[in-house]
Amino acid sequence: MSNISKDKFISWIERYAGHIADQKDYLTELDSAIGDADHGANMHRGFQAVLAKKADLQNKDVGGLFKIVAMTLIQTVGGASGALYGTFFLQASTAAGAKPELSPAEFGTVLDKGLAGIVLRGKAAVGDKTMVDALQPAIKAYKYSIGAGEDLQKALESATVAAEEGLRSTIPIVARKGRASYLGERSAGHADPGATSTVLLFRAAAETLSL
Amino acid sequence: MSNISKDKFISWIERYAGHIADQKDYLTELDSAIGDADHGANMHRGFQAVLAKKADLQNKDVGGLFKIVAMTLIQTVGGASGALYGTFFLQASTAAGAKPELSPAEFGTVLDKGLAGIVLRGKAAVGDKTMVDALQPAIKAYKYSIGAGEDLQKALESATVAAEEGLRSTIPIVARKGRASYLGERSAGHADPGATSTVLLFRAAAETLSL
Amino acid sequence: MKKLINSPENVVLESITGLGAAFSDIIKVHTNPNFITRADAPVKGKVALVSGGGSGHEPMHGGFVGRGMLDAACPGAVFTSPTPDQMYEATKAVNGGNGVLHIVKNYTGDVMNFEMAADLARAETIEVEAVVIDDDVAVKDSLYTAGRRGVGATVLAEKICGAAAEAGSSLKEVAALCHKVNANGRSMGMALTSCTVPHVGKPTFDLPEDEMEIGIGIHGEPGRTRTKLKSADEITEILLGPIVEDLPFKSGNEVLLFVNSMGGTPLLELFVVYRKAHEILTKAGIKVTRSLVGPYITSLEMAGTSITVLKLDDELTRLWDAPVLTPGLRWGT
Amino acid sequence: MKKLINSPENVVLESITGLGAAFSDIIKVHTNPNFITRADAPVKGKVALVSGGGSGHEPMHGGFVGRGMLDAACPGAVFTSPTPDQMYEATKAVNGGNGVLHIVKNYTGDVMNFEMAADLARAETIEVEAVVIDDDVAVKDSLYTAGRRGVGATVLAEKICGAAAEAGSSLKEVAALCHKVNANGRSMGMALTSCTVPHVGKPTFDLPEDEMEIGIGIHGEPGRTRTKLKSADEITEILLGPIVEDLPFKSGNEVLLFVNSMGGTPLLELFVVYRKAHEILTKAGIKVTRSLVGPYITSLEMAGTSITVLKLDDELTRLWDAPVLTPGLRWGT
Ligand SMILES: Nc1ncnc2c1ncn2[C@@H]1O[C@H](COP(=O)(O)OP(=O)(O)O)[C@@H](O)[C@H]1O
Ligand SMILES: Nc1ncnc2c1ncn2[C@@H]1O[C@H](COP(=O)(O)OP(=O)(O)O)[C@@H](O)[C@H]1O
Ligand SMILES: [Mg+2]
Ligand SMILES: [Mg+2]
Ligand SMILES: [Mg+2]
Ligand SMILES: [Mg+2]
Repeated sequence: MSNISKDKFISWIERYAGHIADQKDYLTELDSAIGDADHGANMHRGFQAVLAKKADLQNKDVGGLFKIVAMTLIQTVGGASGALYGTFFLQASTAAGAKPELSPAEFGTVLDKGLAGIVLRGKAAVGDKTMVDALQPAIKAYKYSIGAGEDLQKALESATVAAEEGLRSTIPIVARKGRASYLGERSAGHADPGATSTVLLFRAAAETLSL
Repeated sequence: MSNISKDKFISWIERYAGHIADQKDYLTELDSAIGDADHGANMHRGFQAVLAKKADLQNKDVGGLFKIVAMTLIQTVGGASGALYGTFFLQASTAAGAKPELSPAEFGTVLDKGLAGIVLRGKAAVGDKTMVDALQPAIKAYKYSIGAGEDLQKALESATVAAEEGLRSTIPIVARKGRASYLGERSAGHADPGATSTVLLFRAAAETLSL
Repeated sequence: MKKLINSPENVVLESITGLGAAFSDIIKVHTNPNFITRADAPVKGKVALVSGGGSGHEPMHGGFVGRGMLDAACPGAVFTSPTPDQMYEATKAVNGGNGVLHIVKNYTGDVMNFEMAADLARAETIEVEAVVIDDDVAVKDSLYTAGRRGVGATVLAEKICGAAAEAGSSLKEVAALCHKVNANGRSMGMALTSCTVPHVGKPTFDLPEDEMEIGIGIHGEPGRTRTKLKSADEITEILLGPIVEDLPFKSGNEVLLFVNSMGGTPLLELFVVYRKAHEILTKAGIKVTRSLVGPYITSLEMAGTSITVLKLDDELTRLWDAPVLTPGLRWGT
Repeated sequence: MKKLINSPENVVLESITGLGAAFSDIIKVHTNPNFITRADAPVKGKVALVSGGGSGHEPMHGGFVGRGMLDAACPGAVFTSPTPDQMYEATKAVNGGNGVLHIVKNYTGDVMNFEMAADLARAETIEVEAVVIDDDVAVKDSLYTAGRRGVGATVLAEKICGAAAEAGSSLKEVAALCHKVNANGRSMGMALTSCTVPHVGKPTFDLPEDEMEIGIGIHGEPGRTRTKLKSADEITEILLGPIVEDLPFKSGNEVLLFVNSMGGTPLLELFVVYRKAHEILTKAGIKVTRSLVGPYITSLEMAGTSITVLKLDDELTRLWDAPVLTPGLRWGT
């Protein structure tokens, strides 16, 4: 099965930045209901800053690429999502190291390390109504599919489907982490903004990494 | 022609308090357009306080009666109207003196003195878009009618008509006195609140003094 | 109407009662008639300063009572000037034997009610001087009209004259100083929204989402003109232009720049306006040596701002810097 | 959206620029990354205090930088916690050699970003302690949740810890004091209206004319419950009840009573609330010995109020009374 080149990862990030730009207002709307109405603006600010670094992204290995994404998000997003997505890419960068490309299996490990970083920072578990509810099942599905010998595209698609299911599962939940937890019962009945932006991350991957 | 007894003057004040209560919101609405939205509340506060003194009003001569009205308005109304209507009744009280009743002609002089007090305090002339625009012509009409030998009721009615004309004349005027003057051109096209409450004063007189 | 009140009738009394409870070390609240005095009034031998006006402008005036500023303030009903008996009783209560200065904002009602109070006090041989503040350049001045309104310069006059009185100046001197502040201060204001007088229950005027009022006073009244909404920088130019022209303020002048919130405009926005005002004056060679930024003379919850510029000299600067201890302004002590 | 701004993107930078211009004698504004320090920072040998959070809460935190309070404040985007590089640079800029205390309001984003900054600073051998403030009784506390929000007690902690640092306390002592303030302070807030985040352009939530939100935080988020509008006295009871029960405050306690405006509520109304709160506490035998009333920790132009009660002892009272010289709080100097 063919590897994922650094250029593919760049298209992934660019595509994700595009999805965020398109969904910016929707993400903020979700955050208005159970948060503080800034998730869309936060993510958009961060990924526009990443795009502005396109030049630097080019001449880097995969680890270096993720490192730039991580530092840019950490320094421009703020809020919970800045620290969390920043940590995700920081851990991913360490895991990817100086490689020019990653095998689908290696990419699974990289995603795992990213998730571990988020959990370490945010101490959220599945069911707390956070991005973890989408991220964890998505990575699980991806690794299962690769392990079962399915091709990359298939694996990324099942990851996206799992992320979407994870997102839907956040709707009825009473939040235990993040701002939404302050609402108590009132947080139930709304989709989690961060879980929604996580779905977009995998959708962008399925649209770019295997082509 | 029969004189106006102190009791008639009491009914006049009570009737006026009633008209103010009925028109309170309307007066405030007029003041919202070219002032600060308090003329109705100001006048109502003052005349409710006067009504509360009904007991004292009873055992006074005409001068003493007007004196209580004056002091009560001065101490409870505030704003321009408190000082002005207060001064009006204060001067009227001096002019009326310790009489138990007034002849229609004497009442004309009393009104004149009241007007003089308002002009001395407020320095407004007819055409400045103030209560003077209604008060001055009303008193003029009253005195003319009495001088022409018409009866009290007729005189009070023509005074009311003159006051109403005076009120209408304030509509197109650009105010030169009071808060409305701050609006410059924008004050044109609105009736003056104080001139409106002055019309009610004469309407109440026509409804009470001659019966 | 959404307000934290119990009833329109009681809001003023309940509010000054709260003020008195919160600052019992600085002020004393007297009721019927309502007035607020320094806790240590009367101060023997000191010229006393009395001001007042309608309520709804807080912290002005009650919040400016205390050492180095006012000796007494008389709160009227919301946006309605107080009654003569309030100023009369306040004047008697704070008279320290060297005369009392009435600082009056130029509104017909305020002027007339203060005049009546002064007459009553003088009848009891209390020496009373009155100075009328009229610094609002939005109103064309003229002998035949009520003239300009008293707005932002009132706050500066109360602080500066209070310092002079504290330092022992005579009634004539403090009155002259008050005229000097009024003569060297100019203001102009604007509104993004109207405000709701409690006993009216609805906004004094309606303002569409995309319009603003320029040249407003402090009683929720509409302004001189209504225009399309503009950027903070453009609005700052619109307000500052007429102010600078009117005095006029010239290159080389040292000034105090006072950017005021009408009540509903948060500090985040107010400092955006201050930034531009400071930039414009500096570019014109006018040196901003003192500043005041915040809600000091307000119109209830109205969103908007007013700018006041006061030309300073050594005397005014020294008196501005002098210690002041009031609920609303405090430094040096 | 009606705001005195030029663009949502520039509002924070333009606002802190204005703040710096108005108070250049007290503070210094640094940009990219954005942070505000004391004009005389770093103060050799003094423990430095750094706080920060989203913008839109002014005067907190930038308005609390100065002698006797914060050494630095880091303003994030509106309602968005600042980024680690801001706190990291601020920490380095104010480090006087005796350690730096991070005062952090308990919001996931704030906590995580401050943690990352602390890691970076410690990597450069700067001694950093962090204390998380979580005084909001509207949120049920639990090990499995994000816990309570940090609200009104933050202002009191910054003032009191700033005084201790000024007096020469060690990092351990100042951190312990900060925990003490947090342990003895409780708050609860309510909203009459929502507020509009500049880059969103419309109110965060809609609130009907006859309803209010109880148990809100300071980010324009909806509260725990929505109920029919009530009188100021009833609302004061609704807020104060849970506060008094939670600590609990007992008869004989001496307390500081802090009645805060969320931004859009004018002082006239705020003192009506203060009056009732003071009355309720006094009736319960709880002695109000210190007060703070005004807009100190706000949510843009939101109309509403929050009440904070802090149990005092001689140490806290003495440190509260100590001189403070900042744009937003000033006395004794
Ligand atoms: N402890 C946590 N662990 C994982 N994700 C979290 C945690 N807290 C919040 N989040 C995620 O962050 C999202 C909110 O991000 P954002 O609105 O940008 O930041 P903030 O909440 O600081 O305003 C939430 O929807 C949630 O998915
Ligand atoms: N200088 C004046 N002379 C005569 N009447 C005046 C003068 N100034 C104001 N008025 C009258 O007072 C009325 C306003 O009264 P009111 O609203 O109760 O007081 P205020 O203007 O202080 O709010 C105006 O409509 C006008 O008729
Ligand atoms: Mg958010
Ligand atoms: Mg009026
Ligand atoms: Mg009035
Ligand atoms: Mg946020």
